[in-house]
Amino acid sequence: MQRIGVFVCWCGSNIAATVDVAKVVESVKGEPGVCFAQDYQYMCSEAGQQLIINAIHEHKLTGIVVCSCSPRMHEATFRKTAEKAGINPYMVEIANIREHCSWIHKDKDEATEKAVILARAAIAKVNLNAPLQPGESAVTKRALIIGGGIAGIQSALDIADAGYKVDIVERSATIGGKMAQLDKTFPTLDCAACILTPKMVEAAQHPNITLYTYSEVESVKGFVGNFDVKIKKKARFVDENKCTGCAVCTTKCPSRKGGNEFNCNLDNRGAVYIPFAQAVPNVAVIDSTRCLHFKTGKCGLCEKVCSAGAIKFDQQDEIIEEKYGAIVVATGFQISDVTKFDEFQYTKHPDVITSLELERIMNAAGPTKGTLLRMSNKEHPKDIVFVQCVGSRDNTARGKCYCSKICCMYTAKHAMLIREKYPDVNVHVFYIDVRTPGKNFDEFYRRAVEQYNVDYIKGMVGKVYENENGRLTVQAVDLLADRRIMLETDMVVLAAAIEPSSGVKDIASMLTASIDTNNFLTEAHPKLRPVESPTAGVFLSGVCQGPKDIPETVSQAGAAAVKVVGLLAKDKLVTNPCTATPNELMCNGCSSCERVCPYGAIDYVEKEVNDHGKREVRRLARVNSALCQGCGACTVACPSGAMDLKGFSNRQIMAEVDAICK
Amino acid sequence: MQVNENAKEWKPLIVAFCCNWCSYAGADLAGTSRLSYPADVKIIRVPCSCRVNPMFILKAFEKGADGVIMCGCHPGDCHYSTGNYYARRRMTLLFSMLDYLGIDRKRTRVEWVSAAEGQKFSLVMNDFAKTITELGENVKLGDIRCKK
Amino acid sequence: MQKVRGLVIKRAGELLSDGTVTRVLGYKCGDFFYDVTPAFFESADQLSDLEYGSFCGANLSKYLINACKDQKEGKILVLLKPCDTYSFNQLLTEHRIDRDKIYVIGVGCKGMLDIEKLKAMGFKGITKVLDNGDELDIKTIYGDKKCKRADALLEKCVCCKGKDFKAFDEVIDVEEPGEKGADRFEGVALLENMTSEERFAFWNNELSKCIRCNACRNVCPACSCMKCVFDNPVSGAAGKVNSNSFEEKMFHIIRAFHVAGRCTDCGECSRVCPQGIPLHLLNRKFIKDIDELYGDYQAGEEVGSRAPLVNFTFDDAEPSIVHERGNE
Amino acid sequence: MSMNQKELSEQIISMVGFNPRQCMKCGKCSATCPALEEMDIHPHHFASMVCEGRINELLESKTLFRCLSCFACVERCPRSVEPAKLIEAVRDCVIRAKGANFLSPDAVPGKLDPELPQQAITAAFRKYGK
Amino acid sequence: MYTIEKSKLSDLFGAISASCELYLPVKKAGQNNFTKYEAGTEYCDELKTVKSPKDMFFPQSENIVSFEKTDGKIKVTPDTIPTEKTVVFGVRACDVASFDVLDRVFLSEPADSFYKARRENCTVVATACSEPEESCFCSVFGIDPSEPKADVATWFVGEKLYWKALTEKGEELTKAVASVLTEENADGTVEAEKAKIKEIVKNLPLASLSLDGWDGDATEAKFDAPEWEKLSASCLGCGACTFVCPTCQCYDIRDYDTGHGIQRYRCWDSCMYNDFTMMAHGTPRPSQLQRFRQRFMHKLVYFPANNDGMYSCVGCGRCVNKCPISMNIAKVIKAFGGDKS
Repeated sequence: MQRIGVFVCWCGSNIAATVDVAKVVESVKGEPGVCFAQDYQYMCSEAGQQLIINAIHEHKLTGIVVCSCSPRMHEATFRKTAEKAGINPYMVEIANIREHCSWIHKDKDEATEKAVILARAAIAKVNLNAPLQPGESAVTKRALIIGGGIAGIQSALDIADAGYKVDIVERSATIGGKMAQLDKTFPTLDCAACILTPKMVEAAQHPNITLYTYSEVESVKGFVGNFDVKIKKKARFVDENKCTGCAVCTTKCPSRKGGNEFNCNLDNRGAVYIPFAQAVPNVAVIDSTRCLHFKTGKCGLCEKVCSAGAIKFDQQDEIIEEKYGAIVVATGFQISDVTKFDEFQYTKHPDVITSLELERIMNAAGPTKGTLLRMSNKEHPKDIVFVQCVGSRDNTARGKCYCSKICCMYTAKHAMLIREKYPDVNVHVFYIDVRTPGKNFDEFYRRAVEQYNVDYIKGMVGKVYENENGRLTVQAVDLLADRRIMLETDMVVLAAAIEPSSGVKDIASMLTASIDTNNFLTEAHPKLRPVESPTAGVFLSGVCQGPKDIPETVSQAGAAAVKVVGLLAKDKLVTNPCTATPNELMCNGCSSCERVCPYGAIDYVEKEVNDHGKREVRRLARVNSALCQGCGACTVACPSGAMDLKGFSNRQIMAEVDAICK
Repeated sequence: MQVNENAKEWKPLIVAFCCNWCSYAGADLAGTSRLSYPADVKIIRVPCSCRVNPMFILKAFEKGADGVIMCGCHPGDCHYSTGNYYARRRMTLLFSMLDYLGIDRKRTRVEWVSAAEGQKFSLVMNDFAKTITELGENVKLGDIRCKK
Repeated sequence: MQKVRGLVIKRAGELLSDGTVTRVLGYKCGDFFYDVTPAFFESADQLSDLEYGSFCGANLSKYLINACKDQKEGKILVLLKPCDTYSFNQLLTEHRIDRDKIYVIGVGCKGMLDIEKLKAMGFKGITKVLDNGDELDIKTIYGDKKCKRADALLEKCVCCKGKDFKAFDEVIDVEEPGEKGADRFEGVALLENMTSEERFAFWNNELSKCIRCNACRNVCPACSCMKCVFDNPVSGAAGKVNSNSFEEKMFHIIRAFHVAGRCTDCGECSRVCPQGIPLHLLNRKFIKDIDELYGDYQAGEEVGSRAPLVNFTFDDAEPSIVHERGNE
Repeated sequence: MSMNQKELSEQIISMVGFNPRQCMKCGKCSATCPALEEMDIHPHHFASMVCEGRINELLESKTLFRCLSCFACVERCPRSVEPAKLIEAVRDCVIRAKGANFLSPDAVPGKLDPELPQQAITAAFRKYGK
Repeated sequence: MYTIEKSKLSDLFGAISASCELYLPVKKAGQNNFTKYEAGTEYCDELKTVKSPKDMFFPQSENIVSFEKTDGKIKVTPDTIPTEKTVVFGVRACDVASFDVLDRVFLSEPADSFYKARRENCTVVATACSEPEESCFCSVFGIDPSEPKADVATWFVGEKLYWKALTEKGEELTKAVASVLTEENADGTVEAEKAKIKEIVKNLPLASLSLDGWDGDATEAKFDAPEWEKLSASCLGCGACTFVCPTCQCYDIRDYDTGHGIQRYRCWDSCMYNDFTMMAHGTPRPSQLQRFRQRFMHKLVYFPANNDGMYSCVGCGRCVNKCPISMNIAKVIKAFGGDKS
């Protein structure tokens, strides 16, 4: 039997004006378990709290009911008070007689009667409260980064520098991601490779960082602090330790028909290849879908020319199992499909390209060695048209309803770079809005207009077609002049929308992290917890969470790293004590609870139970209290009522119902 | 039914299950905004609408409640991301079954009330209390022993 | 039926002898033709007691829960009718039985007979029923009678779910995939079309007969809980008796709710109710609602399917739909 | 906006079945339009003018009868605004005001250009009063 | 001997219910059960009711005491002893015999005051079984369905009901309803009916059951018999048999929180349930085999041991009809070799 103290707060006149607090005190004195009741002007004040502490000591109270404002306001306060007095903080219940009573009812008798009922319900609940102890779980001091782009690299470096082990899993053969494909970066126009490659090398050489390139996350089990991850290291057919990156094999490979992904398929690569010169690791990889050896069993030229003997045709996929304390998702983005926009002739005309393709054309290591050429005839263009918002801000099935955020700025960059290098080329930009919020961003855009004479035309392009001169005609409207524009040009560059990388759905479901309708990962709170996913221990870095440019990505990567470091720095994690717990003797092992758990907190074990002397092995639900957030979905899904929720148990809620219905 | 020694006029007893994150906060906001609703409504706090067991609702009726309302976050806004979707199915089927047994369907209701919808909370409770008052005492569901 | 019985005994005997199985779960003859009791047979010579006839309506799948748990060696052979295989699959889905320990013989079914229906037709002191296909010869203490077979079918057989086996290791006497039975939701729709008051009167009349013997619960393959909430003193719902008109409703509503989405509509609850309460009308109501609101779903159709109550879609119907449809 | 204009505006919005405020004024409809040069009010103006209630101007616009109903704008609008439908709705307002004096089959010249799409002929019946 | 036309039964029931509460078999929602008579209620002449008439004296659930806490003090209010005069009509011979079994339990000291009051206030009108059924085996327990031994015995023959008071209470009731009865010397008709019934009973399929070996001293011989395992293997552990049984008399006492206090009530229990006789340490019969055995050992061994050899089964055959898996006392007796045929 509990010894319950009831403390009725006046809240000045907030409660006392409509609720007869003295009467509430009197009415609850006869309730079961109540051995002390008192009212006071401000329970939450120092003096009020002291009053509670004194009463706990004096009357040896085991349970506390505070009739006051909403528990959302002061539950934490009174729990601390109880703790100070030496009783378990979860032995406190609040009867909300302010927001739910005194503030909404005018009739004093009515409000008083209701306050008494609410107090009774809280008393009935406290009678069944049990002391709850937050659980503890150990933390594996190792982080996993999924994705080896700039976001992943930056997070990894920051975590590694703080002294923790980090593994990066990257599905392509090199780290670097999209940034490695870029030529220059806005608004400073510094070379992307110059700033990225040192970071790639740093990541590769960092003693705390392990790279798993050409690898994918196979499965994730476990929970915050204790993830069990299986990583599939795909067979490269090249011994990483032996390959020197000399690239002889790549030049000798006779199978050269397939496109080179790094150059957006604008040129071809061999079946054995190194993605690009500065690739990290600088190791070749054999594309078994194209390799003649795999297709016909013959060839093997690479094997012959490799002086290091690194070619291993019999290499197998390898599964690596590792434990992690935290996971950062940095899966980045890809260019959305522009083939659906047939009005721009992207699929039909080689001179209609995407901005990323232009990046490669402009890059010294690109398909044209950095010379701006038309892909159709390898001639210098005289006019270039940029089309903004291709697929962005588009709420139809063809596009994405969001703004891709980076296109305005990189188009200004492209325009400027072209005008700088080829002053004879006319550059036209068709835009809807030019969005330049960011340090030195608008200045950058204005420079393109004012100093580089880039022709910005407000208005979306209607269509593009090849004209009789073998050039392209762009049909549009100048909205400001309200007149038709028919513009002859040599190249059209589409600012295609960006979208989360393919495969992010699988990653999200493995992590039980949620994604929005556009497949961007959802943050735990859009403002206050922007780098955390709702799943504890999973953090977000870079464009996988939403469109952003490089500096933003790097800062988010750093923020995610800090969160990870903050987590890994703990020796133990304290968990929410109000978790679900199954009664082993009642559990059927039917899996209903597992299916409704949003956190994957429930699994099953075969365990011997002693059911009133009958020993048998049963399949039993097991709740991981570190993962359980206490929603209670499982408690209702459970047909036998074996699953119950601490702090909101079936009996407690039924007791409240009983008390209210008295 | 509420026992009243002086046998004043009959007043309905309404039990409201509110999820901690949205609807309970919505009720708090109704309070801070001084938006009144009948004192017949008594709120029970649950972590999520998915914590509401049909048994609680039946128990409330057995013990004399005249109406039971469950409030949760709007679909899509659940603090636990999916709780209210399960609650929605459970309650739909339960209410349909009660109706099938010839028990007034109007005595049960589900409303989605966000933490920002103090106004809505108050309107919903006023409306529900009015409906229940019009329906009168719950004779079909009450427990005989409670009527003593 | 004698032919089928012979085939079953022969095959079960073979499987016992060659060690494929060590036990056979079947039916045993009683004093009368209709009082067959589920029973285990452990050797070929015990099989002479095995009965397989027109009154083997009982669904044997639930017995497998305990049978899988005992420490005996070898597999259990179980005889399942097409409709029983749904329950069998549902039990597998819920990890209540172990497929590796079970050998299923699916036995073709023409529909099983209901002794209560024969009695309700006014036949007293029935001592034997001969099944002649379309017609039944009924021997009673007070003379011989006849009736149509179709009129004496169990409710579940009137609304037969079909002759397909959803699980089996082998089958005996497979029926042609004939037409499905009558619309099983007819009874539910009839009630739905009544007024609220009529429905209330109907259920009051029916449920007030309930004696809380728990036969419906204990026979139900979906009610396989280690400890039922109604037996558990701490659940807040425990009760041994209908002390009032609400408790029987509470019992039946909660029971139907607990099996909602898991009930295979095997009809055992109604078959065994000593007071003849049409409990299947509660379960079928849930099935009908689920089909209408969340898309067709048949529990036990496939192993591992996700029951509708542990599932959702973002655009599920709102609970207010209950207020919007149906009669007042 | 006068009462009549507002009513007309609401009527048009209800006829087209979408919210023209979705228009983000990108001009793609006009950019796409093959008959733009023939028009006095360009397609991209329609959404905002309907929203603003400038219906009288639209009712008198030549555009209504220059639009080919080719639906290129509908196909390509990134905001699901369907400008051709807006134009059609305004046109319907004009025609309704005129009464039922549509083009009769007799008025169709005996020899039609075989290249003329069937859709255009049917559209002509709807569009051109006597 | 008195008679009344079958067509005028309602006059008889009206006359009885004028002075007391009358219970009789009535068909409701397809099932025959003892129900309180109200004007217009129709008597159902089917042989067996689903529930036995033991409800009359030992209801499935009854309040016995209530507690209320006021001003910190607990007020105890025992429920009042029932005083209504009742008549139960249409009780079959087996059920009449079951009252003797129940009397042994509830009327031996200390007597159960509720049971005693109801029993004393009730006049039992029995009816002979003109058409016994295949599941009946009352004769095995020495019960004669042609001649029920109640306060009043009745016979339905042809279009008439024959009425004969056998006790003082029966005489009293007869006097009270004399206005609707006709005095008639019909011994011949009734004797012929009795003979007819006796002939049928002799040839019933279960008439050959033998109770040899079942008595108060059989515990040792029967308790560990291997038969129990086979017999109980299919038992579902429901309470259907016990709740339809006229002689099962086990009950549970429970408290219910009404919100204003505690209502203590007594309700039927079933030895088939796993919480039967649950104690602080657990249940003494953890397996279904043990619980199953308990029921039959109680009826055929333990009860006779404590009650001068009286079996607590009357052969009504309800369990034969109602067991979901068709296991019953007849099968148990037979499994132990108890068949004379």
